[in-house]
Amino acid sequence: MAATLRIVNGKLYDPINNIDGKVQDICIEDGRIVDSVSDDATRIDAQGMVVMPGGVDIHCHIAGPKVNAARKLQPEDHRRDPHPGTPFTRSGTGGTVPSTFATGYRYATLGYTTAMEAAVTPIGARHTLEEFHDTPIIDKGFYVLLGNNIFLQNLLREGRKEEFRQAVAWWVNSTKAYTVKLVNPGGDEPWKGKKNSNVSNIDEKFDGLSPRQIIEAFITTVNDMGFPHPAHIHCNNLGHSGNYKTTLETMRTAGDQRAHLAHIQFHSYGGELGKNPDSKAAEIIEYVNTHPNITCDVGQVMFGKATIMTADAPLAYVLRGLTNSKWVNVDTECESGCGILPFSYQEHIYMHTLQWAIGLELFLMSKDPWRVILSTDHPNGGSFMLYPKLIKLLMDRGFRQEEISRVNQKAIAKTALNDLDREYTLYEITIITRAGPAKALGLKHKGHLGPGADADITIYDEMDDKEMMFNAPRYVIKSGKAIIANHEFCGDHDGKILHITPAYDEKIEEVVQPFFENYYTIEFDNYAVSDSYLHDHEIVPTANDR
Amino acid sequence: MSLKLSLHTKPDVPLEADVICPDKLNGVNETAIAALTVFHGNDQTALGDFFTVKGQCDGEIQLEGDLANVKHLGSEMTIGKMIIEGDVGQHLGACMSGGEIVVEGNAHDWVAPEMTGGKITIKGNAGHLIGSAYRGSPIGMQGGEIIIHGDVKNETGNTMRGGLIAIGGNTGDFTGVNMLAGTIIVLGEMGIRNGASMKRGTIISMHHAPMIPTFSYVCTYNPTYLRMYLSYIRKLGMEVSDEQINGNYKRWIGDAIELNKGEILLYANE
Amino acid sequence: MAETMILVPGRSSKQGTALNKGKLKPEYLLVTSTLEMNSDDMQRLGLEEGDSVRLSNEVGETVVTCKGRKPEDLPSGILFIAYGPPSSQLMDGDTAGTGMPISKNIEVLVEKVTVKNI
Amino acid sequence: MSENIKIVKNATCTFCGCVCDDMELTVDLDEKRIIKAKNACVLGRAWFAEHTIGDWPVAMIDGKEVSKEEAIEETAQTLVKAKFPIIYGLSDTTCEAQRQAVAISDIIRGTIDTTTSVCHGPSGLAFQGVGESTMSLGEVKNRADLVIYWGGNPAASHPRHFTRYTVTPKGMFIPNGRKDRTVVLVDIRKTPSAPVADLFIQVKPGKDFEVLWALRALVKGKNIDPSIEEETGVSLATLEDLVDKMKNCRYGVLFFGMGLTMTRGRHFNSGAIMALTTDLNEFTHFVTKPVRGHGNVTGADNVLSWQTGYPFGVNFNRGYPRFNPGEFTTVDTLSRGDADAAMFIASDPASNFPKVAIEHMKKIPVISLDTKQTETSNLAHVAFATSTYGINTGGTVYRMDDVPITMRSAFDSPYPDDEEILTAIKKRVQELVWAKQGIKIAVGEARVA
Repeated sequence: MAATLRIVNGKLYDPINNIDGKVQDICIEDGRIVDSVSDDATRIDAQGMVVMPGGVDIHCHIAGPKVNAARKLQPEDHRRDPHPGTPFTRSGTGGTVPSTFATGYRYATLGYTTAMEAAVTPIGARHTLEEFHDTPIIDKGFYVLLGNNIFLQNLLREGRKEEFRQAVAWWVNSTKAYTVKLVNPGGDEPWKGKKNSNVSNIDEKFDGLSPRQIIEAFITTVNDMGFPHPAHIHCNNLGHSGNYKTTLETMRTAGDQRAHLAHIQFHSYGGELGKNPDSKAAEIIEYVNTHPNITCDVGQVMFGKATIMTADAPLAYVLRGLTNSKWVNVDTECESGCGILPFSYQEHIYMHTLQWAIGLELFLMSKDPWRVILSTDHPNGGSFMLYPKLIKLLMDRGFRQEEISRVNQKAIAKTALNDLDREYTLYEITIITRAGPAKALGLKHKGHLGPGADADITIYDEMDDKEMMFNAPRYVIKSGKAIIANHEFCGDHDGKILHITPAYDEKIEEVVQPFFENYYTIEFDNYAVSDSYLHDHEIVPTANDR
Repeated sequence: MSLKLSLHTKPDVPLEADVICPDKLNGVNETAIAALTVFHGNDQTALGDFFTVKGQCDGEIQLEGDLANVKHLGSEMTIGKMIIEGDVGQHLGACMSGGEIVVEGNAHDWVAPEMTGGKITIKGNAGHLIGSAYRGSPIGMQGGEIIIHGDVKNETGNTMRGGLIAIGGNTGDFTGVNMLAGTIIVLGEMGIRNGASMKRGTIISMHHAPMIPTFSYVCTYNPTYLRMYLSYIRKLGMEVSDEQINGNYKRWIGDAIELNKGEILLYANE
Repeated sequence: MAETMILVPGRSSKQGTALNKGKLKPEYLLVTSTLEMNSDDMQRLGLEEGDSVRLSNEVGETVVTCKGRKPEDLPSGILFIAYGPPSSQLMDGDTAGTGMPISKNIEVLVEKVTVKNI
Repeated sequence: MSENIKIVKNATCTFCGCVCDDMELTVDLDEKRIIKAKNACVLGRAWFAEHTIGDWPVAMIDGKEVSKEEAIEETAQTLVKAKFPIIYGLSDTTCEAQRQAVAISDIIRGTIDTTTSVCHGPSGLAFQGVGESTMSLGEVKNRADLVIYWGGNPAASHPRHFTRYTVTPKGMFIPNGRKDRTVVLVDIRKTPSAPVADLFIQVKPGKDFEVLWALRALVKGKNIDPSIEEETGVSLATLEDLVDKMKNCRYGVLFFGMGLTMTRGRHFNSGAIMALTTDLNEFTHFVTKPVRGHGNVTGADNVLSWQTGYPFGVNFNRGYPRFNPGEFTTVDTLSRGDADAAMFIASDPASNFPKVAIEHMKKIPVISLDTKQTETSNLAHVAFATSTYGINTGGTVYRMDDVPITMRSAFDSPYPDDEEILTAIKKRVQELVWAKQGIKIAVGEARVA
């Protein structure tokens, strides 16, 4: 494929540039979209087709130690879903936790070209980057887990705010991360050190420090340092009845500072702890609607197989008690941990239907698609391979009604789903799958088709059945190179690592190092990940870099 | 008229022939059958390179030759009958849900793993993991019958949830391990650690067997329902005596670590 | 005189250091062909330190040199040897659907070799 | 000793799965050898001292010296011609080399397996059955007040396991180190590891499963008959005391070795340990970990898992990965006579596999890559001599607890490293396979080129 390309006759959906279905050419040169190319550029005729920026997944679990543990755990899931190679591409296995190659290729077959791994322990960063190197096509980055980092918590306890800020920046640099991730902040120590207990509310102090203090410190620090994407927060009490109060309190803690709330569907439950929940989607989305500083992704549940895979280890243990399935827990020294178990969402089960319905309520009651982003928290709510079906649920009210009629009606009765007539437009879908996440991530070259943008482009045949349409793009172009043409792989691409390098004072290493020598089992000098693991990469500037 | 497949060339390396299955061959003519794909190791080749094809499949396939290195025969089978004169390789009748397979010789490991229905008879011996789950799967055999006249090895009926496995000879270790439900009858002797982790289901043996510490002896009794099973397998040609049919059995229950609702019945008049 | 005993091949630190010199070097060959045996058992079998013994089972046989261990360190009826070519001779290839051959707790017949093999 | 001395700090020892990364190596650059390895254990000292530059050829075919290129060509031709080629070993090389090896298997539609299958492969199977509560080693250092070793002898196989990670170190919640911990050793004989333990429990050979099962029952409050002592050699009182210790500790860990995986019961023995650990989490925080042998066997598990979805014993005959231990694992593919060509990387199956497997190896073309001459390289059709990971190369290795570490090279070797040889083989087999299939693809278009 030549370095120059012209896509003609396609209907463009490019919300960042306010283009809603207009037929217009796109010109590509050296991996970017440009104003014009010479007449001898290769042409793709997109007559009758829809042209969109490549999809951007803001929250998924696709690489790193916990993902690989989940792969090892489930040969039965892989056996049923082999991913054969082609002359251009490597083979692999699918299922809810695909192998690295299958992950990259399968994202491409949906028209997605960027995905962010949402939870990586710092000590697992090197592993994650190794897997990224074997995850083709897509550009990718990860969020580093710092919310339960013992050293950082000690600094907060001692009120050493400036050192905290420097240490956060050091850790982000040392791991090549994209932003900071908090998961059940403050919950690790009760889990590991207090015989498997957990924090139960945002103001419960453990050793003098509450989740709220941790959340506030990270939100503020990340905003001060101008990270392109704010602190990415998995709230306390995930999955528990009545947790919507925690979620609201977490959002209030942000004040008017930017914060991203992950998979809010799992955090929008009313009712009493220990009893069946009801929906508080309206309360949660109302707060989001009225607070432009907040972005979120939904974490939609889709019926069928899933894999629970979370740094929220106590939650995984609770679920293990419900399913009695094989269960993995991994404690990571000084930093975090994770829990993994196979899971299945079933239509007849009240809780599962309620979760499914709450996700849809959140989408359908959202007033600002730019800030309520499509995700399934892959593979926790279901595989990313179910995005096309989710899109159809949002775009096609008739289909939605059919699906509603098949599920647990008691759960549906606890939601407003039957009253929600809204159908997403293609323009809005483009926002929640492309433009919105790119904007929330601060990726200025992604999520749009204007000159200067990365030439990550998906071309779909326009079809009435939106699931079919989004399942099989006719062309996928990554960095200006055709990867899929006429539904078949015609090339390969490594994709690049997206990361940030916030400035920090190197003196902070002298503060961190003694802690390492006492409490880590890896040498301080061997801890930071070297640039050799980056391969092709892009440093996304922070506001302070600019 | 039935279809006859005779092995004319012995494979050098394992031959995967999951295409040999009534579902896939019914009504297909000789030339077309000979052209169907088999995998000789990594070499994608034609069935006719190894088999002489005669006749047409109207629900029945006869196979002959040394098929000890031919795998996946009758995989996913739902209907019809396969008669195999000789030994057969791994994964015979894997995941089958219907139909019948008869093997005159011996079978290898993984006979009918994750089977949900149908019937397999092996006149000789078979290997490990008969009627079991594949690694990682939460459920093994769910229905159907596996009748083996000879001996088998370890993990017979691993994670079985339904159906009948009858073994004429001895079994190896961990017979009925992780069993969820279903019935295993062993006319010979069992190895060690039988029924470990079993939740429900019944394991019957005509001999004394070592018990793991989490099984407890309940009583010696004369289970009437057992007569039906034993008479049935005698009808299939297995050596069951009147004494065994009418006899007393020691009843052990376990695994106490799990639900303690599984049972192991050992013939008491031995 | 012959007796059936349980052979436990395993790792030893001596083996570990010898390994680094090279597996074809005399040190390694010596370590992997030295059999540790309960000293009471040795006495009963009429064995002395450095005697050759033949270990055999239905898989194969091997001749190794024996070395005594105090009864409190090595129970009667148990033999220890560092993994290596001699122990391989006694391992069965059936892995029972696991990939792992039974490599420890191998039942072997132990007999003194009266005529030394040259 | 020459004047040309270099000190390498924080180097990594890859002799065993401890993968200690605190070595201080004194390197004589003229003599190309490590003359001192500060912080190393007895095994580590031998590892660093003995990996000097050898005098055998880089490549040999049938025992005759050939150029590297000729050997690569012969290897590629052999592998592409085979219908059931197997690749095995990989536990003593870098992840970077392992990635190339998996790629070769994918391209030639072969089978790839690692030494895991004859080490903790059964624990991998058990993991797939019951899962596992586990940890990084630092959690043991910082938190564990009860440390149990079962069926392993770290004093001989992993000398620094006790001192660096599990028994003696002081940790965050273990301020007094050894004094704050209770250490238990369970084995069939009093091994050199026994003196470190507060409590040694001797089990009759082959009765580990019964003992573990009895412990599980006691943890769950079920009765166990006192006859357990006669069967297993361990009294009910001893078991009850151990259960009491386990339930009442703050953070407990069960390490286990090949005394479980290599004996009758195999994966069910490992599974019993994992299930016991899970059971104990009803009462307190409990974790478990197989003690892995080779320096990067854990990396091999990881690389295979991320590239194929399966940790070992992976077959690509049908153009995609399949997993079935007992079918695609190396002892089986050799013992049954399935394999018609084999490439062994950084391992020596000809000296420790079952006899029947070794006999088959002698009948088929074998390719070997190793740093030293071995029984395997002796019988190989093509033998490559390669440099030593962690001594002559950098690259990534995974500690037994899945923590990845970047190695530091001490001195250059005239021998190529495994990654270089494997990358060249990969490129050539890809060309040959495409030629065979009549596919024309420009280099750079496809990932594998």
